[in-house]
Amino acid sequence: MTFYILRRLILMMVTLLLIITATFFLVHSLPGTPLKNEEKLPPEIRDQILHEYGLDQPLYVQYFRFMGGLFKADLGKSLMYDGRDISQMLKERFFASAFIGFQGILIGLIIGGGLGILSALYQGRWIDNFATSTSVLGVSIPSFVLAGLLSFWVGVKWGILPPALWGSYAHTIMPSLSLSVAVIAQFSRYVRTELVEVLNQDYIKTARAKGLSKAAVIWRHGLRNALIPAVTVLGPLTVNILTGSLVVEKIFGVPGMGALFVDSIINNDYTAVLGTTIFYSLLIMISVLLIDILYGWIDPRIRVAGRRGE
Amino acid sequence: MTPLLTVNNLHVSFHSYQGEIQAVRGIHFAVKPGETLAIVGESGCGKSVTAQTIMRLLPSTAKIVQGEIRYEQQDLTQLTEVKMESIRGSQIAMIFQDPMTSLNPTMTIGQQLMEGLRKHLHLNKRLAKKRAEELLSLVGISNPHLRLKQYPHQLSGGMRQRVMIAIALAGDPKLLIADEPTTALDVTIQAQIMELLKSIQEKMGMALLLITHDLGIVAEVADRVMVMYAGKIVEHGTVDELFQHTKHPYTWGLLRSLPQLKQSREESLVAIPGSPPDLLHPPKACPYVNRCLQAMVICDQTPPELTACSSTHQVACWLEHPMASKEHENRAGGDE
Amino acid sequence: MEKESFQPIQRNFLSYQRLERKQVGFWQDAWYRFRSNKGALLGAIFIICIMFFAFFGSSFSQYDYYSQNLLEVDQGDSAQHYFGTDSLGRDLWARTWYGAKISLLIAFLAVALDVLIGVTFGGISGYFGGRVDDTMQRVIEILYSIPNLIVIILMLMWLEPGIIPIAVALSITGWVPMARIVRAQVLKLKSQEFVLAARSLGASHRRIFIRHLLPNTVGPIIISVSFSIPSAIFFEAFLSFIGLGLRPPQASLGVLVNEGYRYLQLYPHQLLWPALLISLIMLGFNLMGDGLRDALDPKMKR
Amino acid sequence: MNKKRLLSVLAFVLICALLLASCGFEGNAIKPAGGDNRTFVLAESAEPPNLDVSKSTDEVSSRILNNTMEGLLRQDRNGRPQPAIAAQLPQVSKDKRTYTFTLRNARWSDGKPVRAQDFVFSWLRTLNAKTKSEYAFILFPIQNAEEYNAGKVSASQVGVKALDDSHLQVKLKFPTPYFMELCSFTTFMPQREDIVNQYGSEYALEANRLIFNGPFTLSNWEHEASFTLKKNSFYWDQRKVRLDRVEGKIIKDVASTVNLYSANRLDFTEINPEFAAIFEGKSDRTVIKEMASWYIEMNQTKAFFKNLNIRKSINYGIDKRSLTKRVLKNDSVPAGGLMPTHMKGDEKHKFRELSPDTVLYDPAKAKQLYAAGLKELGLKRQPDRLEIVGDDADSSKKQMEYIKEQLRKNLGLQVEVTAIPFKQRLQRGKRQQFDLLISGWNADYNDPMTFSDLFLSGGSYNRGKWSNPTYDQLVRKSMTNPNDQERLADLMKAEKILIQDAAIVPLYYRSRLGIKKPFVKGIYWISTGSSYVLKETYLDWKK
Repeated sequence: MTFYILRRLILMMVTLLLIITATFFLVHSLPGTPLKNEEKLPPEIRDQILHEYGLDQPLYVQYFRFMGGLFKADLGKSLMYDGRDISQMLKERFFASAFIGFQGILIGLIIGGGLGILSALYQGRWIDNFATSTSVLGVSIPSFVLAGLLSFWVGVKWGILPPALWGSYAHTIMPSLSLSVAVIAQFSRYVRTELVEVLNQDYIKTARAKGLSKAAVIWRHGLRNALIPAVTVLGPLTVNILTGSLVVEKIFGVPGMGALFVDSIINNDYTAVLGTTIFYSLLIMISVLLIDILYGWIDPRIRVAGRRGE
Repeated sequence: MTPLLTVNNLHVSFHSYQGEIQAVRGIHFAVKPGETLAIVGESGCGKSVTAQTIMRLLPSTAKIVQGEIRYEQQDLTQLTEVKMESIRGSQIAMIFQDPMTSLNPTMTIGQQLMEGLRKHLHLNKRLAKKRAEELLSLVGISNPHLRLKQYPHQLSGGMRQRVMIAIALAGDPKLLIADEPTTALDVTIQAQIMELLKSIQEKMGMALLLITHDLGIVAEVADRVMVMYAGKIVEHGTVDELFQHTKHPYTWGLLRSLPQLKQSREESLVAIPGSPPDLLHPPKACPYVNRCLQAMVICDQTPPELTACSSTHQVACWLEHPMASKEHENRAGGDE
Repeated sequence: MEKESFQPIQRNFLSYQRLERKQVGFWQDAWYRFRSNKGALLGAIFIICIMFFAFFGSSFSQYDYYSQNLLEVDQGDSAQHYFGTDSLGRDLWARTWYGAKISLLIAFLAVALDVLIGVTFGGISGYFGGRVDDTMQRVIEILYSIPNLIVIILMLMWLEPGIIPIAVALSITGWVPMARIVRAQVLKLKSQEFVLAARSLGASHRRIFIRHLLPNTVGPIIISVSFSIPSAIFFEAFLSFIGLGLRPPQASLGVLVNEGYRYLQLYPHQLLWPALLISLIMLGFNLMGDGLRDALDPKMKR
Repeated sequence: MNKKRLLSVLAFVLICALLLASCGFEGNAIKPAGGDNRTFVLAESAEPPNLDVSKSTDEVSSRILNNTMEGLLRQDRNGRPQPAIAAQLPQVSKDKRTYTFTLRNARWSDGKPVRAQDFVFSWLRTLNAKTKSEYAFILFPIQNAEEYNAGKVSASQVGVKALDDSHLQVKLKFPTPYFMELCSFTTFMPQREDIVNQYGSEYALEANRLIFNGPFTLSNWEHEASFTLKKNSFYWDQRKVRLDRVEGKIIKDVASTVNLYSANRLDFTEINPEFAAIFEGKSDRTVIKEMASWYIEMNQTKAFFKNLNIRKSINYGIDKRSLTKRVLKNDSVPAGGLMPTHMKGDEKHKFRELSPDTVLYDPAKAKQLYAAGLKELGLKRQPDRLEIVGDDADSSKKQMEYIKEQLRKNLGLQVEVTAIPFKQRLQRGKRQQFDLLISGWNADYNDPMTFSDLFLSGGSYNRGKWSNPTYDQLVRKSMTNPNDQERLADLMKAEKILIQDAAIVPLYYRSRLGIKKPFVKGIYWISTGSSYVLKETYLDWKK
């Protein structure tokens, strides 16, 4: 197991290095400079400022300098928000994104899991149809349309929740809800398929033959086995939440990572783009790794096999 | 002796996108306490469905169209789910074909064994554990204490089937249904498992309903045999009657396809040509007519009734009709 | 009862061989299954209708997607303009169907690229196995952990706007799942008898791959495609929302939704039609995908 | 399975939701977002990158600085510079090259006096190349400023000097008629040396790493979320300040901003024209006049656009009135020239009043000119794949779509629309990678020169590479001409040449739209339109 994790960590490092390198050269090849007043700056002064930033040096020099900083855990300073520490910015922004994202996933998992279980248990009945339709509709409505409608409908027409902005817990509900819809849709489909498959397994019959009640069978034998593989969708779901958050954060004015990323690309803020990319990649890789470890931990088949392989 | 279980005129159908599949089409039989009844037939003949119907473990696409299953004065087809749960495991238990998939991969052997014990015997955890160890010893598993903590995938196939038997025995049932208990196992293990079943049956005095397609096992273990074909019983009798005085051409065909030790090299195994009828549109007449070498005109017109040849032997075949030619009786000797 | 009834039936030996049950081939069976799945059928009908209108819808109206009439802006539905007009007085019927066409084109193109790269990559990786597979798997693992959104946005900043750049950007990471599926399938198949037989008969790698392996991976590929198309459409819409993508007045459904979203409070119909259409396309493909999976994936057979 | 029915029900629900969403907002009685008349809540669409006087270039930080800081002079409601930290307007020497300011007894928000040295420090800091200021060039009219910035002379040689704590003397390179306008610009505001040194690289990055001398102080700054201004009790003119608090909410999506406004959670915000129709005819609607000119540059390094008739035909072939009225819908003014309507002319008149422009649009003439142009060029038809390049903002895309359609309809000229991100557009312009380029220029100060010098031959903003010696001569002369009268006449003449020679196709003088609650009074914008002034703003709301 330790060997496995070590191997994965090494691969992660290699991956990260490749991502950073690719992103570095990609952002530096974007047209224009990171200067904010680029339109009005006379060319001589522009060149002089670029020189002060060290942006006039050959790319490979800049690359090695950046990598050097990285080894000292220094992501550098933002060019767009000049002087601000990228790591500091990421720290500040991450909280908001993580909060609505985590809450969104949680809502999605609970509702989606519930719907999936219900529709698997009542296959072909109205609740199944309802859940299936909801999930299909859920994946069919673009999140920005949904977020927009929520903001207008719940925020303005009903006036229950603030239509946008950040500050109190109430502000987090609608962004999380908007994000959760896709999770609900995907997770309920997944749980349904998985649970239907598990419920068709022989060991479910064995359990039933023991005289256990339906509820006990589903709870002890069905759900457990259905939810173990469901852990694997958490990875893609996290990625999805990231994608969704870009738009949702913009619509609800959440001071999160998504906004930072889009802005930094548009403004050619090389260090910020690299910082967010590294952060996103790490986030995804670590969550995938954690999920794999978690999966191995909760599934005895893999757990024991892993031990044997040691 | 009053029968433990009586099945009367049982019809079971499945729904599929193509229509209704009539898997079991009116069968009658009875199981007496302590005896071993074997049901044999090709796959798809309805024998497993019959077993599952008795346990009321049919998939949701299946339904009991008519008939009754009487167990100790109760009609199992009419019982509520809760009542049925108290019968499963404690009165009637079942073991399944594939020990590889019949055990929950994410629970330890102990957990799975103790579930039944706690449900039916209302044992506390400590007692349940003790009993579980006893059961494992009973089915011939050494080191039961250690095994309880293991997961199914850490055991061999034979071991798993032993565990399955132990699980089935947990509630001290009066009837054990074994659905092809040895099919998925190695030949050497098969014999061990059958021996185990037999010895436990004697020890605990329970009835055994053995479902198999292996006539060899039947000959060794069963008291009586029932041959099913296309959802119907075609022949029913004691082991001796069936093996020595085979009446139905299908039973005969099954026997001929069985390899025998005394068989000489020149004699090849004879498979029954053709395949069973489509139960979506079951034939009105004898279902075996298209594969039967002795088929007569009437066989394709009117279904044969199950008629008694002796007090224990019944067969559903027009050849038994007095008007049929008796040539075929010679072949029972097997030296055609 | 008559004596004749008990005469043996006269028949030749061949009739014994007659198979009682009608034998259905894999594809025929799949088609049965698919046809009996009402949701899937509904999905397919949606898609066919939408594709029909996307490619021929403009001929039902005298307007084209680009002509502006500033005297007829922001109109509601009428006999002239079935879906009304937009803020530049362009006919929304024409624009919506044109948008659907562009969205579908982008999705088809992106998915075609996915399939092309995915099948080649996954096929080679699975077929040759060993070192080759190991190396190629690492590549896939690496690509898998790159946040695709970042790559796509960066690529689009880098490329010119247009249909092909979007499709290319979408398929840069999009082919990875396809490669995984194909590889798994090929791995499973290559050890099966018919492949071993072909190989022992001296068939070339290419022949084995194209004639024996590929046809058997078609099922999973089709399923995957039916889910990739809506996600490509979705992604394109998403990109339009952040303002990246096409060359106006070219419009995809995403562009139209984005435009309509701004007029939501006053002219909801400008959002309604493209949003509805996008939802219907997704719905159609998802329903059809579910149906195809049930029909083609033997694991799901019940 | 009744999946079908269910789906149709759900689709119906979706439609209903959309339809219902369209209804108006009855039921929300208007009231201040802050709850009372003491707090003003507004929205900004971006996070200010920093609030460093030397480095600030964007509008949001300029707005915060304009309300928390004060320079020597401050623009009044009519755009005229009025004494602020300076006790009165400066004394100007005969040669119009030396300005002497007398400072009033003003204080910083920590109670320390605002001294002439604070201005000297601030300006020199901006000019220091190490500061990397992107607006240093605005100080270049000062003697030796440009040289110091380029590292050619030392700081002491720059023409700004504190005579004592309350007297500041500025020497200019040339007579600069708009120097007083500049003095209200954010880059000309003072900074405190001790504060700058105390925080070093962290200076101006957080609310508590700054010091203020304006009507408000920045009391709180949640990055990407909000900022709060509080009344500055040390402000010299604090009797006029009527608001206790100003809350700025940072939110990027305009639709959400409008939602917040409708839900009484904002008192003021800017909006995009798409949302203007919602407030059509309502008192909420506010027009913010920018001093900005938008035009099309034509790539005259290509033979096709080198031809005068072709260039003219494009001008005649685009209906600018429809563009502003029906496409932009933001009260922008259709343009016939370069100088925006409220650009200063002489002391009494606007530039446009003295030299009115004519908005050209004549499809018939356009066709004629176009045909003539083709003939002169010996072409049967237009070159293939002509590109019109512009920003990828929604309104910019729409503009380009409109222009494309106009050219197709009126000239039969086919162009492709290339909407690209701002930075990319700049690069394309710089490298002449376009045929038609939508460009705009926002005035830095209220003087025609801010526009005129754009089109000098070889100038870096002259992306179409138009060149006219007479124009060059007129503009260059005006740069140093102390004779205001003659200078203005020259610049007017230059503008005429620019249009006659079809250097550009003028489109419009831009305005922006805002919405503000009817009870918001006394708010005004500085002449370039980039910032509001909240000094005298008050809320007049009664239950």
